[in-house]
Amino acid sequence: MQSDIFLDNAATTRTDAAVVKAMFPWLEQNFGSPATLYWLGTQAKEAVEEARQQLAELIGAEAKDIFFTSGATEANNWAIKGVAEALADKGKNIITNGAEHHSILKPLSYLEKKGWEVTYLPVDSGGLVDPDAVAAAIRPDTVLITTVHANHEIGTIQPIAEIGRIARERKVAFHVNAAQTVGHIPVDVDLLGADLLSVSGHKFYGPKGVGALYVRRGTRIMPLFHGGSQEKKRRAGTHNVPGIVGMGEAARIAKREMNDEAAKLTNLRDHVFDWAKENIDDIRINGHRSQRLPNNVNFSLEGIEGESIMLSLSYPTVPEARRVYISTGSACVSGSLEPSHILLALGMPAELAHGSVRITMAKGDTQADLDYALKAIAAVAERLREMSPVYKKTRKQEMHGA
Amino acid sequence: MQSDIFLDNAATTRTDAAVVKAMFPWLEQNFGSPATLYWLGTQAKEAVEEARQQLAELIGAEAKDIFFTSGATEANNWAIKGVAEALADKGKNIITNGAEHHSILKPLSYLEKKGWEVTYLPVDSGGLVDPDAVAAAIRPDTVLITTVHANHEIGTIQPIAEIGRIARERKVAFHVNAAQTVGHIPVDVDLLGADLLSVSGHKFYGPKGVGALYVRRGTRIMPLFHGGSQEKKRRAGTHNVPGIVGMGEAARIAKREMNDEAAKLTNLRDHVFDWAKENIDDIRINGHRSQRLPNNVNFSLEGIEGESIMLSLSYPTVPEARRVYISTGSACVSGSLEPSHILLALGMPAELAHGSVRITMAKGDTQADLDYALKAIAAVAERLREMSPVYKKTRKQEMHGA
Amino acid sequence: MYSEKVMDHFQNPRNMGEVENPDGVGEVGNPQCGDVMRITIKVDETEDRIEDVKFKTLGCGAAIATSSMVTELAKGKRLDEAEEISKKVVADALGGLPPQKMHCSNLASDGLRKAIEDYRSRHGN
Amino acid sequence: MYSEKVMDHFQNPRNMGEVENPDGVGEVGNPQCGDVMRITIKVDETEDRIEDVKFKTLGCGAAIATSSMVTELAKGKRLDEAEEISKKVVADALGGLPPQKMHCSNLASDGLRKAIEDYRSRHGN
Ligand SMILES: Cc1ncc(COP(=O)(O)O)c(C=O)c1O
Ligand SMILES: Cc1ncc(COP(=O)(O)O)c(C=O)c1O
Repeated sequence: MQSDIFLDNAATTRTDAAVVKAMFPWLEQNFGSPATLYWLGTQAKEAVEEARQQLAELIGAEAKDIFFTSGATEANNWAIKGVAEALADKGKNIITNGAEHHSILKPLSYLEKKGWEVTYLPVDSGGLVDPDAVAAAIRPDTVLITTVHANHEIGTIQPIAEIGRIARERKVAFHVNAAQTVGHIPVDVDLLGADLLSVSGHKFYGPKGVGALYVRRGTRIMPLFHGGSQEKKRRAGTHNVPGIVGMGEAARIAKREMNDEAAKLTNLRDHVFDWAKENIDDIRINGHRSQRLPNNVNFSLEGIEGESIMLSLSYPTVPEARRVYISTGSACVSGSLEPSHILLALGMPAELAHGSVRITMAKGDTQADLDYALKAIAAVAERLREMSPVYKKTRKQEMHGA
Repeated sequence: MQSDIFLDNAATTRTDAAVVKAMFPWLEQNFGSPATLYWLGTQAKEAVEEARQQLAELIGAEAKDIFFTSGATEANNWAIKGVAEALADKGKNIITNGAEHHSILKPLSYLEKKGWEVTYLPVDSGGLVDPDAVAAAIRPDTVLITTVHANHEIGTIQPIAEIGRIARERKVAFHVNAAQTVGHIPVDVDLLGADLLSVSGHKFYGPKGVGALYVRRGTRIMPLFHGGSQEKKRRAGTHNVPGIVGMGEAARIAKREMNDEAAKLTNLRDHVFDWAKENIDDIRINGHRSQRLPNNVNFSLEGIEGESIMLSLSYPTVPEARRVYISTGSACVSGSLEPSHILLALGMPAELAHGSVRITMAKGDTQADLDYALKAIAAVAERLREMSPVYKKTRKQEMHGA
Repeated sequence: MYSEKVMDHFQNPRNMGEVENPDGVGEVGNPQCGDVMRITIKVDETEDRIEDVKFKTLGCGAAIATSSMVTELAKGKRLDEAEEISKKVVADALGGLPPQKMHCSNLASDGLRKAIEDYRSRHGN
Repeated sequence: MYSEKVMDHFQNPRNMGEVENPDGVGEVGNPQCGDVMRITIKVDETEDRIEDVKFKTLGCGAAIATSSMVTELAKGKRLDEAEEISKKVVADALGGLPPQKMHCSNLASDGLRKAIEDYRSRHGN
């Protein structure tokens, strides 16, 4: 049997073999807590500090400004609630947009219930936030702007540096959710003008359950975890040493491999779009053509629902077929009755959002893998369209977005 | 060279080899996210649900009431802030005691700054909370009682079931921080009367960076992590699959081995106390004699400071000596200028708290290991007392506490 | 997430397609919600029995599997019997459905009833 | 946490003990804070030089190491030179100290100065 083709790397990535190897000694053998002062503890502390340095080098930060968390969800919750609370006396307005990840939007709606006012800027049909709109939205009581670096669904890369400049000029704290970009495309906290930046280990071949929040020196923020004096008393809790070491190793590898990976995947991505447009009827490309993550492909197939595409690909009926894993913005997988709020924020009709297919590639993927997956998708589309009571072949093609 | 003797298992434990083995497949091979519906994801989901079941069986809970977290610090912060917020309209009083872990006390002082009132009950010289005092402290606006199951410093086991009964009767939510007990002594959420109970994976031979909060059905609590719909929307964030699976395996092993471990360590503990009293001058036993964790030994040595004991043991000057790792309540290791607030809460003078030695054993420890460690401690004590300008030998012995 | 039976009916749907010259047609759902089902039936008038039944479905795995199952359950049944096929009957026959799928994607029995209604309205009873 | 030099002085403290019939004694710190240092000196009166110096210390690793280092630095120095041995001089000689240890456990130079003061007060200068 041939191996599976995993094309859902925006959800999570395979932990790199080198990362697993780096983690291993810190589980059973060197299991000390960095908070302890004896030899076993200082070993662990050194390992954690080395990982901090490795991550710092990947994002152009100073190591002392990096605080380890359990993932980007924690980092985002901490950034938003922590800054909101620390600056509550200055004002209660926060600026974001409607196409953010739930780990941004849900903490914000929590704050709304507690009296904060959130400004949700629109995005254009390609998913871009307009920096001028950000500038225009800033009010005297605005204390935080939060913008994703690249969208997890459609891969659109936001004009972060421009927004960062505006934030700096207007003296508003700026948070960037870089869960999808760190380790994949260049991230430099200074060039981006980020005061806070969220990182997720498992999105760049590191382990699950670990992440980080970069907090620029001088940024006021309240802790989310109160307790022991770990992380300079800003994030309590015994360090997840193997996880942190793993993420550090992933950062080290990414710094070395990232640019080649991005170049290769950009080619592969464009090949996938070309093939799909050529060979699949009634397809719409979603997201931005160029301001886009190298590994992200997203299109909608008319007359089909995404979960059935995903399931057909992942449970193929032909015995020797390779399993193909993709994702979709269909309501059936969103955990709610609504399709992806990101796709709807682009102005896409719900039926197209239900029929969206997201392919997010990993560094090891080859064109042969992608070609196999594309043919499988085309075949599944044909089969499901035969089954569809609403699909009428028109052979039209559209680019949804810029 | 002979192996180290690690006697700081209240800080963290060695990840069991079987746990590491159980985690391994979920790093590189089966790296899917349980939130995804394709085959790789459903595999991960099944593994997470099995772990939930394993933990549930260890603590007498229903699996559906268990929510995975990044550790006990998160669980404690979540329990305290989450219940306080959810019940803010009912009242703003919370009852605790002065000998709690920082991950309880610090979230509480954070709430105090925001208008909550916290009642800190005293503990007796053995570290026990008086259930009658809890009953007497309950006010109409009391919404939460939080009590540690066993203290991490002196091992005192609180009369949780009695406090739980009172809380149930008076309809006040009851949170138990069981970070030190789960997997070591019997914990049953129903017998304890706990509405919420915190668990830490790395305290019972599981991995660091994973824990859980038990939330009894019907208990009102606000999430700490808002975002994706993981954990029934109560705790967002991609699951730490290897960590969770590892903690599940640790729970499974603990259920099998715990009782034998406890019996063996209780004997060893009493042997250590006996030997120390017999062979070391001017020693005071700290904590409760019987209501005590099987693996916990704590005593104070007059005229010495704990960090220098700890360092001497962990960096022995004799080349072939085994490193011995212990902990101390001295200010020098607390990360502040104060000695352990737990020891002070017992009414102990600061100088004795500075000279405290905590030995916390693990299941694999043998009497030979402990005897070695004890002799090393006695030798270090003698050497440091020679160096001490205040120590005057009196050969007195005292039991501090009940 | 799905039972083996659901996956079987999803992967190998029974009675997919459209009955030629159907005696009754029932369409339920709405593309904006992601689910549309179209049930077509052929009725043996003398026996008041469903001679043939087919489905076409746009929707998730559960939508397709329930559609397939409904046609299997309905085929050969008398119309009054077929009308008794409820969501629960379909879900049980599939070995259960995830809770969130019980209501949103389990519309096929409604589609069947609509097809029977359509048949009756056309045949004046 | 501690430099190698600190660990060396902690593990192998120099000049531990009490000078017999000391010419000056300086005690600083307080057991409640966890640190007490007692410096005893023997002074060569003709040269105004520290002939011998010893310490006894209750305290953490840094307290012991700084005590040991102070005695090394002081031995043989003229009293006015010895008085110049500041906390910073001691910490630097040890290859640095963790920030939180700089103030709380680095009292040995104060102890030395106190011992010199004591000597001077006894000898009327
Ligand atoms: C853009 C974005 N932000 C945040 C997250 C949450 O990250 P984590 O899984 O580390 O909590 C994700 C992934 O789930 C993401 O894609
Ligand atoms: C009693 C107690 N509560 C909470 C914690 C915190 O646990 P964790 O390290 O999992 O955050 C610890 C250990 O540090 C503890 O001993």
